[in-house]
Amino acid sequence: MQATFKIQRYNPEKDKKPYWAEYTLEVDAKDRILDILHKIKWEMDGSLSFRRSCAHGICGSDAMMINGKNRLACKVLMMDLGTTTVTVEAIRGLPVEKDLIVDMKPFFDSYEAVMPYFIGDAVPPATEYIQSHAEEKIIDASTKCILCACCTTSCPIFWVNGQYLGPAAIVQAHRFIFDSRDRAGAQRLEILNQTTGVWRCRTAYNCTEACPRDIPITEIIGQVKRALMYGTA
Amino acid sequence: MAIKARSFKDARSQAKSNPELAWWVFMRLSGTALVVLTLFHIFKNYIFVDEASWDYEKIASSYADWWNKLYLLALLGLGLMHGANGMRYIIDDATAKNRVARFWAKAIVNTLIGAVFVFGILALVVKIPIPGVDTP
Amino acid sequence: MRAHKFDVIVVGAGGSGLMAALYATKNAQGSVAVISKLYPTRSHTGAAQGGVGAALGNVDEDSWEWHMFDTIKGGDYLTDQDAAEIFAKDVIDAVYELEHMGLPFSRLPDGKIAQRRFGGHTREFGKAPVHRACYAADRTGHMILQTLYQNSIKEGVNFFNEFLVLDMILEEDADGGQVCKGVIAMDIASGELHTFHAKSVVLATGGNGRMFKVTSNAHALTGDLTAIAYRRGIPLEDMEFYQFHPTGLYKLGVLLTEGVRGEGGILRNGAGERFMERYAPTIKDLAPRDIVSRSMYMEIREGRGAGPNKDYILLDITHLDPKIIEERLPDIADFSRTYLRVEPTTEPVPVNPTAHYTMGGIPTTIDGEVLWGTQNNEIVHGLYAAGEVACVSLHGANRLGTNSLGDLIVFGRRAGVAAAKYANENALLPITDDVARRAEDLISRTRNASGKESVAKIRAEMQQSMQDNASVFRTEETLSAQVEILRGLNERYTQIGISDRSERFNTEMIEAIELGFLLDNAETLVHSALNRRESRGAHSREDFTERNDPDYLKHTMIYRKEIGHTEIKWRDVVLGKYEPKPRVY
Amino acid sequence: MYKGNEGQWAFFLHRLSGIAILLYLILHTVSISSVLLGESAYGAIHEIYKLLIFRLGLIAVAGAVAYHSFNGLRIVIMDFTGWGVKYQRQLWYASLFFAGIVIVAALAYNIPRILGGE
Repeated sequence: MQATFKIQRYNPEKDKKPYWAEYTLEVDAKDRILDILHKIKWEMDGSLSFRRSCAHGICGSDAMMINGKNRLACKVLMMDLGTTTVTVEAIRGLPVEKDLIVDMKPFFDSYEAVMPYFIGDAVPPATEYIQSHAEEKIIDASTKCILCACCTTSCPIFWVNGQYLGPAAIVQAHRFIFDSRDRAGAQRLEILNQTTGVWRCRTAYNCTEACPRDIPITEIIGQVKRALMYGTA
Repeated sequence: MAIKARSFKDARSQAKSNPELAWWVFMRLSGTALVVLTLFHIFKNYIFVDEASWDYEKIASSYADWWNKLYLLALLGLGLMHGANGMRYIIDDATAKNRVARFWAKAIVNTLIGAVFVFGILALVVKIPIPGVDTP
Repeated sequence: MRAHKFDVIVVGAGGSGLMAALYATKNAQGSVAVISKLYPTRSHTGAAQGGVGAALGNVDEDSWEWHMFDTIKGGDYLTDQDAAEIFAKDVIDAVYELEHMGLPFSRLPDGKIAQRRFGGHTREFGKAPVHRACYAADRTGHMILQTLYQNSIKEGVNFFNEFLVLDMILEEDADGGQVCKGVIAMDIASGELHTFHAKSVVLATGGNGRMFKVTSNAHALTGDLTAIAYRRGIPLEDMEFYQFHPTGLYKLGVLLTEGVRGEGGILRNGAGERFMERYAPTIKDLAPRDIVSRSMYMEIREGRGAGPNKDYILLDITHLDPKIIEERLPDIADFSRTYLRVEPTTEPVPVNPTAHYTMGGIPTTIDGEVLWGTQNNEIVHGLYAAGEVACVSLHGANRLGTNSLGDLIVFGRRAGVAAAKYANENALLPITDDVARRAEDLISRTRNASGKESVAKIRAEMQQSMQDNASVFRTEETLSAQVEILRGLNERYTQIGISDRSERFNTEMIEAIELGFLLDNAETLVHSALNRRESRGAHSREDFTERNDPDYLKHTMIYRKEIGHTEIKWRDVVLGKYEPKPRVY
Repeated sequence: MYKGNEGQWAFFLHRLSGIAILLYLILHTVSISSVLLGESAYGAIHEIYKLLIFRLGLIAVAGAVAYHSFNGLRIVIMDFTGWGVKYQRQLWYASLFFAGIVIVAALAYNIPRILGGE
């Protein structure tokens, strides 16, 4: 079948502002959007720029806004969209560097701000820490995060207020706060107990719906909020 | 006061005086109270009663009732505080990149709300003469 | 042009690169930096699924000696036994260390790290499959990558993300040896070249699977540093041994972990038969990958494939408890649903072998020191390699499942420690002003390329022809044909044209440069394979179907003479307590 | 426009209605409290309540208050309990339903008043 791709293009070296470029090409219903972007790049316009690597939804490189929603281009097939007109834009809230490539630095800065690393006992056990199935399950979802930024850049608060740490950073903090082996949960909670932290969340659920790893992000942010409210973690 | 800590050190030094959690809880508690207070107020004074009928005399009479005074005081106080904090969230979001704009926006909004609050309290505290009862 | 000076430079930010960087940071007196083509969390270690094998003995009785034996036998006795011994012992501690770094392993009911069965891992030297693979659901690699990156942040490792390495600063030293003084890289965001001047360099850039059409490898895996080393006169070892993972999603090649079979999944042909019973009667579906992949192709060739064209095999997990699938194999189930619209709990999943892992690479000693000759004392001073880019040689002619992740943490750590020690003991050597000349030429030549040939077309032809002529089954005829095809493609590569002349994020130019790297990798594979007239491990010659120990129990060391022309030397295999025997399962 | 689902619109509407309510609250407090200034001042200000546009606007304000109230309860449920999040969609439709009832009541009482020219 034939499809029309409208892609937002922008190269600051020569364009004053972003513009829409249109490409019409033959596609298959089972094509990934990434496959089609590659086809455009390889056969129609080599200058089209986007990030990609693993092409099966595990590296988190190719987050973009496809038909108005944040997704990984490699995890959406043509047939998922139910239309042959496809718009592709860069994810929102981060500065566009070129075409679909955005500056990820602010995103990773927020990630680093939540102490996203394990702090265990001063003297670890001789073999492994013991952890029960129940304890393991609490952080199961948040450990799935691939830092693709689909969630953070779908958040209406983040669009206007880049100081909000954003859902991805909170998910990463959750992964440690609720890890039975970790000892620095209280410090992380303090970081999230700020105006730039969980209290900026307005439960719009865009993050949960955008997550390509099906992490219940709003629920996870809610758990952090309740940990702060009720003083438990 | 908005905290903009981007590192644990910043957070530590600023989080102690952070009223954010308190405001968060306040919004939910006051919100729940306001649901009852406002909806009752609207039904009693607007939907079931013609808004246009609220002339001076009727207002003055209703202000003579102490229970009503208390009710309106709670509605006014909670409503304005709830609204003022809501506006703070909105201003913080809208002016994340501009500290000057944030300062002025907050100054203007808070002054306005403060003035309205004072005016509203005065109307509740000062005795309003009821025509035909207090005045001939 | 910008210049940086560090004590230790690590190229690549996957499992081995981050492990090396962490240990270099802990041990070096000076500064350490990591240069990566991608953001570290995008590295392909993150796509590894099934587990990391270590003889913890949490489920079954186990011993590091059994693990060592399995590794050597799995490698068809081309494995260096000193490396295998260090590996099997050290990987146990390395797994505990990862757990202490916070890695969220799946657990047993008693709270210990869970372990599952995996191909080729056995108890008592081949008697029965053993639970050895420590796993975090089916995202073990993802968790290793995340955990190592998290710890890199904790330790304050310096990162240069999205920098494409184009060349090494490699010089001859006074006594005829070689010395590495750093690398030249391009900042992808700005197009600017940077010189990274260092006392020691660790290469950890992973594999080259993109030379094949159907691969589990990321688009980024274009064998950059193997090609650069090869161009600069460093030999590549055992490049003919390329592993095809049995279970890639039909047509797409997306990996479905061997852990699926470890949890009880069964391979069936078009008639529904469990055909592995015929090929490996003892351990059946859990035979090593080379054997399973070959068996699958045999079934298809003999007309017993599944599907309308009888061109795939079925991976059946419909008999497993759906709860186990959701808990232990959630991503696998998701891939099957997303890409094939197959519900794995109720229907078998169409799979085919997919190009997965190169056993070969840059030859190193057990401390990661890179060799320029065939002897252990012929090392490039200050240059180290670890992970898939390197060839220790731990994996020999065929890698066992889970040993790649073990390799990363064990030999990544050893390379990091050795590189730091070298940096502590040696001064920063001077470099000349023209060190970036080669890289500058490469960039300007590629950016301004205005020929008629298309990069995408050449790449597609290379991938298709490599798949046809040099994948699971090989003959003199197909390999010789492929040598000529590659020469032709290399010729056309000099005539490419690109349209994007911009500086920033010029991904079109990067893809063109990467194609050059891939062509070189393909050349080493095909020439090495043509030269090895026997079948061993993943290298299966239909014209020489037997293993030939008297002539070929040795490592290939391939050197480039000029494009399309190579010289092959040999390197001895380190033998030891496990004598080469026929490999039956 | 980002094609978010119920949650996004719930949030946008909540914010919008919040601003509208605060503005009206300020106006309402000032107008009512003008009783302080005496009967004629109050009467003059109160004239605007008789304008058609104002009377229609009041219905909208009542609707905004009702939406903000019920969606606010939805937020409270979501934030204070673990289960609210799972039913956020249903809760939103419920809050729209209850807000709808208030709007219908406001319309039912006010349209006859407006048409009757009271």
